[in-house]
Amino acid sequence: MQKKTFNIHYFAILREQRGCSVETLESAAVTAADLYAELQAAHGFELGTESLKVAINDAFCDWGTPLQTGDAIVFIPPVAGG
Amino acid sequence: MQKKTFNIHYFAILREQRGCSVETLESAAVTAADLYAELQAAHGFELGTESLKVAINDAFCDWGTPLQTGDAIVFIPPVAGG
Amino acid sequence: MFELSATPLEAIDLKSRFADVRAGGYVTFEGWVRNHNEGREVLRLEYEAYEQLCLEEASRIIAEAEERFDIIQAACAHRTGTLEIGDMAVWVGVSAEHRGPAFDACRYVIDNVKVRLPIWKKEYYTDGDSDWVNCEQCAVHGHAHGA
Amino acid sequence: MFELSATPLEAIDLKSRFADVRAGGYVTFEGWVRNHNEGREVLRLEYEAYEQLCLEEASRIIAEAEERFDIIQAACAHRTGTLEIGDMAVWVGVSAEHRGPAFDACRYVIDNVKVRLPIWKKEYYTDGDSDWVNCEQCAVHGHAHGA
Repeated sequence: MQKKTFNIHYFAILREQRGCSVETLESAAVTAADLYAELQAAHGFELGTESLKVAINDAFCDWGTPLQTGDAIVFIPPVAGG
Repeated sequence: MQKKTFNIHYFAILREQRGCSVETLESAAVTAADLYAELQAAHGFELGTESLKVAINDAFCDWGTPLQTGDAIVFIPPVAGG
Repeated sequence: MFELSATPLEAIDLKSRFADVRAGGYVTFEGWVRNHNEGREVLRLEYEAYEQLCLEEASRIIAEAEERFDIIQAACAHRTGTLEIGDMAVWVGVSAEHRGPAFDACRYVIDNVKVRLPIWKKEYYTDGDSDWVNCEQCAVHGHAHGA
Repeated sequence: MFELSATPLEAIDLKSRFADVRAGGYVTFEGWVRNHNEGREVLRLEYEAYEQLCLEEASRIIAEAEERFDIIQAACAHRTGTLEIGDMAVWVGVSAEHRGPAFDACRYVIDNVKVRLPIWKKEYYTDGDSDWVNCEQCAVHGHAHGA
């Protein structure tokens, strides 16, 4: 299975649980959902995809969006602006 | 007919049409409506009572309110605050 | 809290009265003098107020707002005298724990201030004419009273 | 117009961008840090923002407001970093010819800013605990994640 390289940015509770703000990793994940499942298994993130949104290259995307190598991916916990 | 003394304050368009801000006059008017009719006849005010409100001693009143000697009376043209 | 001011509202620190650690939302409305009204070019305007009744009626409006909506505080200030284009004619501020009641109460106050306070506005137009606003519609056949 | 600011919004002259001789109504909303939230005593809080997406989504919200309502201009500013009780967390300003659309658009912007901008708030409580707001309800069995 061919691996791609992703840049993953973490914010808020995910940043704290991951222990870093950004990481670059290689993964065989096809979709954003695949990638989150892999990371959740590795780091024990409590939030499921039903509570998150995902952005790829600074745009909101569907969980089923196919990932390209070099993509910047952000998993977005429930927001609380204002 | 017994006359009473009233202090009448004019604002805005009525002040301009009357040519003064306040006057003291004696009148046999029984109600505020009577008094306005008398003043309208004397000074040619264009606004009718249907366009005005009336305040007696700094409180909004009905046109039929009986007047007492010494009352301060204000006829209130359509307002335009804000 | 209501005040009439013969000097610019811009110079008054209206917000400072609102410090309250419970407040989460603060809504303000400012009415500014526009350069036009009903198709006529406005040069400046003058506000005249029946002060005593104004203060009483405004207190009543503010008390109504504080009773009807879940707010912490409401206040209003209104100018009198001569105003130029862009000047602040009226100000309303409302603080609340949550924003919904703050918006609703602010709108309630300004809506009622506009129709209930004994304040009159005379507009001076670029063509040299002038008019007491709202009187023109009431007088028979329109604008005759300004003549 | 939207900006994220790591320094106090109180120090920014947010209103100055709104001078327009056509404007008759100007509505603002300010969100202030309250001393309590959902029954807990708040000491201070921290906002963290995903800046690039924040700027894009906020521009979209402001454009929507300007399209849906008959207004002249809308703007918004949001704090990041550490805020104390009473500090301004968010500001929205809207100018319009008439007040109705100004109120409606201001409310539209703040309602959408709160649910759509990728900004997160961590509350620090007087009892020493802290929580990412909104995450507690999402994580299984409540407050476990803060542990």
